[in-house]
Amino acid sequence: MLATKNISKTFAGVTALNGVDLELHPGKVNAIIGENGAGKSTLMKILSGVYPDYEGTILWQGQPVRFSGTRDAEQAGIAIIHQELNLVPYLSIAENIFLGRELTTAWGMLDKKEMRRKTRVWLEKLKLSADPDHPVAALKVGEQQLIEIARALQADAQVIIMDEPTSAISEKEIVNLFAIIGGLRAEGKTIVYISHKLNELFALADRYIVMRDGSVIGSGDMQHATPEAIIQKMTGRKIDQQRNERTSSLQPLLQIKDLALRGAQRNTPARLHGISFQLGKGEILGIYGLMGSGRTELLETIFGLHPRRCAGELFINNQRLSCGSPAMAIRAGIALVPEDRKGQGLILDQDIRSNISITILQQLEKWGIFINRAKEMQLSRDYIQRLAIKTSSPYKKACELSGGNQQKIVLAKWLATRPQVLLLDEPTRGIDINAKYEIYDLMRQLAADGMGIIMVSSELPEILAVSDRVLVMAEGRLTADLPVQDATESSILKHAIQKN
Amino acid sequence: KSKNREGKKKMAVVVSTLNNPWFVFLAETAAAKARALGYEARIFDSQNNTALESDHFENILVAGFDAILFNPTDANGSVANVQKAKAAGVPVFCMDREINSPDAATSQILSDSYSGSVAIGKYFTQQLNKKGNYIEILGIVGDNNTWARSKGFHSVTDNYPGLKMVAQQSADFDRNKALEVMESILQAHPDIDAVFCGNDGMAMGAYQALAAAGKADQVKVFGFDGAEDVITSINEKKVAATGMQFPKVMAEKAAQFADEYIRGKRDFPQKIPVAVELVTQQNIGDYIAYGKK
Amino acid sequence: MSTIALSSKRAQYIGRFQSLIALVVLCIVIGVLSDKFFTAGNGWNVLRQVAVNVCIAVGMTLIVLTAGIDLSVGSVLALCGAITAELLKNGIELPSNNLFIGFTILGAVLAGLLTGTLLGLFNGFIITRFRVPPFVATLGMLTIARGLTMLWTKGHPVSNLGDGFLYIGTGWFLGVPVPVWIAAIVVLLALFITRQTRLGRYIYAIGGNEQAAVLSGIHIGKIKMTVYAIGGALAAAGGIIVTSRLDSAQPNAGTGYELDAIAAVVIGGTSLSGGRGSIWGTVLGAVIIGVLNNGLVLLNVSPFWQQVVKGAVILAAVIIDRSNKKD
Amino acid sequence: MSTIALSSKRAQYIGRFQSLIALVVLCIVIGVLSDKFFTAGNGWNVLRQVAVNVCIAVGMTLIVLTAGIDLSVGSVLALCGAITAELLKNGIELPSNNLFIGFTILGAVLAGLLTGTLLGLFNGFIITRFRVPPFVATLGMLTIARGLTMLWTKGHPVSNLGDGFLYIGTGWFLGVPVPVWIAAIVVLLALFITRQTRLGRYIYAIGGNEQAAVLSGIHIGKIKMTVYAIGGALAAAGGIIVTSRLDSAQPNAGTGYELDAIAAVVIGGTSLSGGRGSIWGTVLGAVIIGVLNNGLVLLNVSPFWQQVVKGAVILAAVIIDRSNKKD
Ligand SMILES: Nc1ncnc2c1ncn2[C@@H]1O[C@H](COP(=O)(O)OP(=O)(O)OP(=O)(O)O)[C@@H](O)[C@H]1O
Ligand SMILES: Nc1ncnc2c1ncn2[C@@H]1O[C@H](COP(=O)(O)OP(=O)(O)OP(=O)(O)O)[C@@H](O)[C@H]1O
Ligand SMILES: [Mg+2]
Ligand SMILES: [Mg+2]
Repeated sequence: MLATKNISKTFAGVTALNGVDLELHPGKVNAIIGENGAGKSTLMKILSGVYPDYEGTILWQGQPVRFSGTRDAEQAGIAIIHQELNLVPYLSIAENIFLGRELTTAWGMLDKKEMRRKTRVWLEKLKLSADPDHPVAALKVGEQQLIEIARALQADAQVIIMDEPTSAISEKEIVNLFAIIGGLRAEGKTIVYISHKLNELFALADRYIVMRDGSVIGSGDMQHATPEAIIQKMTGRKIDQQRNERTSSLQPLLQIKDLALRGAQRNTPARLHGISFQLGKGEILGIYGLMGSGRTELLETIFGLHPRRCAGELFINNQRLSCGSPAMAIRAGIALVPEDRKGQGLILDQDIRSNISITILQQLEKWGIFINRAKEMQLSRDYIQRLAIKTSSPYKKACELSGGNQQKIVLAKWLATRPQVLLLDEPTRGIDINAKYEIYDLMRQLAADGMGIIMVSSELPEILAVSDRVLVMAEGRLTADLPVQDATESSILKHAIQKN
Repeated sequence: KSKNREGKKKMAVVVSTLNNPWFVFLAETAAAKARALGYEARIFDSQNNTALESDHFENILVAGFDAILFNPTDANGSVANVQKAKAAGVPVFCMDREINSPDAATSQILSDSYSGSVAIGKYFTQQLNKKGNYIEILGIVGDNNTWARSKGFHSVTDNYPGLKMVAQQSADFDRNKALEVMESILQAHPDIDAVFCGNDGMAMGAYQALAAAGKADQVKVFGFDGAEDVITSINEKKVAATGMQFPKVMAEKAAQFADEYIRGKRDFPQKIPVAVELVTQQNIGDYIAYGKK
Repeated sequence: MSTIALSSKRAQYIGRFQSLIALVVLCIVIGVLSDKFFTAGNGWNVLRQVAVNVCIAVGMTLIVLTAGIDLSVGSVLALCGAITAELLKNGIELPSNNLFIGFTILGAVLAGLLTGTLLGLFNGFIITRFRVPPFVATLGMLTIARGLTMLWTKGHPVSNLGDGFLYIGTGWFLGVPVPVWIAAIVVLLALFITRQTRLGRYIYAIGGNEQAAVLSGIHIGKIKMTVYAIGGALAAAGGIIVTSRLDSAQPNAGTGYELDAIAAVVIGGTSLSGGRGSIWGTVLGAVIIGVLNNGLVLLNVSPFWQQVVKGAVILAAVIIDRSNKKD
Repeated sequence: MSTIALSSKRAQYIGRFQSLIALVVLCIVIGVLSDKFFTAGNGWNVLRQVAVNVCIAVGMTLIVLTAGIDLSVGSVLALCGAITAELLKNGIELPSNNLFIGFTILGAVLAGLLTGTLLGLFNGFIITRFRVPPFVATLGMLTIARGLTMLWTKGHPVSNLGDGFLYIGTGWFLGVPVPVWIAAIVVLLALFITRQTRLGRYIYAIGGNEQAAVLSGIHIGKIKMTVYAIGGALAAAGGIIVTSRLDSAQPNAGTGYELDAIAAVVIGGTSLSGGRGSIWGTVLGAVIIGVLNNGLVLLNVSPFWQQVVKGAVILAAVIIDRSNKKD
């Protein structure tokens, strides 16, 4: 029903797509797989009318069509959940869900009551307990992702495109999202599902379509496919995922005693309660928890981002450290790779070079006056090469790179500070398998060289694959501290969901 | 130094501001007269900004004008500019406002704001027969005309203990501001007898506030300039009096002097004061806007 | 550090609440210092004086909500006032084919409003079509419109416009000054637009996250043009009121009004980066400024001190307002 | 709508290139129409006249790069000029313990610059400490500083400051007017800061993505304070030049200069939302405005038309500049 013939698209010199032929099977879940930068999102944006200018043709129910805008596509019956969140922070949940297609009364006024009602229904379905009048800014990344999903479903389209809908949400939500998708399929809707999480695809998809370097290089039925085969298709080589076997020397590097964090506003509840744990040299500590369990804020607090709200003690190499400011934390040898790479990690319209050097400009100064350009160039070249960042030159702007490479830049800028303790918040969110493994390997190397790493993740397989020890958080408390050998998905989940 | 090449010679009219009709009239009359005398004439608006004024002078000297009819923004600030012109051999004739330099300008045809407002002060005192509460509305606080007029006025009124200034506020020579300021003052002082305003625009604004408050006939309004609206209002017995300056006279005289200078005459009186005449409801018959009948 | 804000409703609420406090405090202080302040007469007086700024500031609010700004309101006000006055007084003469068109009050007023709308549309066009930052586009218009006013009036005021016309600025209707009626109607319409209509919703959306708005199929261009057009029209309305109050169109009217309007908007708690704010806040902001001007005169504060005090109070008001929007 | 722009280097390059074209075109047009334009005398004129705006606009650029703005430059200029002049002329007298402090030229100038820096710091403090939007904070300062100027000068200009002092504004050094030297030095320093130093990087970083900057351990507060302080100091420098040129400090000097400065910044291709732009662009922007003013005079454009033309040219320049930064 929806197909593309020989679609091509370039951005200011970058070829994103060349000659894509794609055929979506109606009433099925079509998975699209491919490395970062393969062109998945671009293709979807074309299908949903975001990019009206492209070469090639879209066939919709056999007819060639050309969408001049998202509204066209929606009217034709194609809805999309974008990879990046696209909500209006200060508008309420209901207002966001109906943005651009508000319901109006006979008088042409907004029918707020009806919109609220419908919103409640959606929140029900998505098992999200929030007030429709609540502004989305007050929701967490994951919850916002659910609102995006509601938006798309509410359009009641024939084809629903989901570009990495689960990148920000955790098990619980994923489960009921899958249920919803199952329902849609039963209604005969066509789903396009993009994700870097293979296990999801096998659980969900009927067909797979593999993209590489801007073109489709294969497709087929999911049940005849194996992960290895698909990975090989998309990366062009074999990758063997081995489970972590290292054991780390346990001389303590970072110790945390009774860390607590008050709410952001006077009247909001505390976010962290009496958290104590320690991290050894060369140890990789995985922290798991459901959305809103406080993992991000735990890392933010350690990194000194909430000086006025936090209490408790923090020792690094047995020296007390007051979590006063990021600058202090950095000096003490702590680095934080934040959750939201675009919003907190990168300066999108500056080049790779200055994004990497920003954390250590002081070291790059000549006579403490001006920056030694040569040194700076050298630095960025080193990291581009060491982390295998795909770019034509260090002068390329951060915003022109695909997710995976952007994440590597954020890593680079923090590794440049030569930290003893590396805090990673969702380090592989939205990153392709290939890049993921590169990052895992990197983490192992770093650990082997004696760095202590704390990794927050919402992906159990990932946690189990790389960590030496697993901490579990629920509602701002530590609920478990397991050596990885005794940790299983079920045991971890049990601690994550447990109430206390 | 004068450029005969283009045949027609050129006079520059540099005016302190065009944001106020009185100066527009001054500038346009000067330009008109110059043209009548067969010159190319050109108006420069200093926008009350002495720095911009000196930019104008520099540009004028480069552009090779033969004379400058000048209405300075500031008695002291403008001296430097005039000296520049003198150095370049371009004669400067000041109109209306003075510059504090004995010899920089070739001649200064000045409207004597101070003694003008002294005259108003006298008439004012007499009208209120030496006692009553009055209000003063100042022009732009940073402008030297504002103070020339205020000082002249007070030099008289302050000698009469019976005359009490209950409020002194600024309305930036702006009619609307004057209206609003007056409206507010009337709340605080409903029982005043007169208002003295730094120019006619403000006088009109003040009058309108009084009229709206139904106090038009109890409170006497005094202005300064002799602008059209006020002249008509004096005719209609709305405004008590104003100080008539003679922009026409000054502008035309300046242009004429410049012409004579270019024709070779050199000895001009350094200062020609053009008296500011008191226009009242009695002698209004002899006057029209900006001048005598 | 987390990018979470207060619920927009609450933020607005608090914003309003805060400026309300600021206003009350201000009134009490002035009231204590001058017994003339709390009198009906003075009350109407303040409201009448505030009316013009309210009209302009309401338009400005809509514009600022889309993360834009309009610096040209002051000169647009002057130009439209002048056009209305001139048409009313002398109509249009085409000596060529000796044609003369006279204007009724209504006709002249409509002509003025139309001019304002067109100038606003022009702003919007430059901004959307050429992606010129609003600040610059309207800065250009600020100069142009002022120049046009000078050309149109030849620098001389246009006065004596007839009693009928004066009613707009000086008349009373049901015991309330006409300008206050006008301002009130403008405010009510704006409240309706921002709260009850698609347009309003889209205005907030564009200011909150333009990209999201685009992806939701909203025609950014159209909305922005509309908003700037409204802004222009309201500036024109202000111009007509001023002209009528003075029975005269002053070529230099409205100089610096843009700053008063923006001050009102910001004191009212509307964010200059768009997406957050309320008409109510702006109205309060405008009243605060009006009360301040009135108070400074009632207390006969010396002109030298007035500006200092005014600036300080504005800062104070905004600081109070921000102080517990902490993150 | 995709947020991709040209690579910053290229963007800056093109930005500069574009305004350069605008400038060249402008010069050619004027040159063709007036034989007076391309003369050494006139060249120095334009540069001398541009010098002040360049000083102010350079400071403004640094501020705008951090996504800020400073509306107070005009009145800060006036206040600092007045203070320098007054100290130079009358020094400080403390009648109480009949103490008198005289000031050398250098002393007075430094006092002026210091005042500017402090006022700038105050702006920065209000903005960072109370999270008041720069537009408002500096709007408050605009009024306050003007008021202080009036208080300090009692509304009267301070004149006759002695020949030594005049050298700053009117003197020549190695065949180049002193103000031009000053502006040149300011520009070079600013170029060095923005391109070669950490401060410069941080300025761009803060404007580009404040959250990321915070996370990278940058002290946003410090940097912003610094930038506003620099802005204030440069405004003061401008004030001293103006005062010296006129041999008189005018209480209402500098009114509206903020708009000229911002116009220069934006014409120069610096984005008001911060993070993108260059000192060079600003210099070109300032020169464009200067040439325009100069040209309009040489070409006998009537003062009323001048404003219209000026506005139109500014729009045109910016439109040219944007036109091929299209996405
Ligand atoms: N707005 C843009 N401007 C310039 N280049 C772009 C833009 N968007 C995408 N690209 C480039 O086009 C290519 C495809 O990008 P796209 O986002 O479609 O990849 P993707 O498959 O979605 O990657 P990911 O799995 O990380 O989402 C990449 O090389 C990317 O750098
Ligand atoms: N109740 C809340 N209201 C508003 N913001 C919140 C709330 N809880 C968390 N956040 C913010 O959401 C972000 C992530 O949520 P949090 O750190 O609480 O849990 P998390 O385990 O990190 O969840 P996630 O998997 O989304 O990162 C953080 O920036 C945090 O400040
Ligand atoms: Mg993608
Ligand atoms: Mg998190």
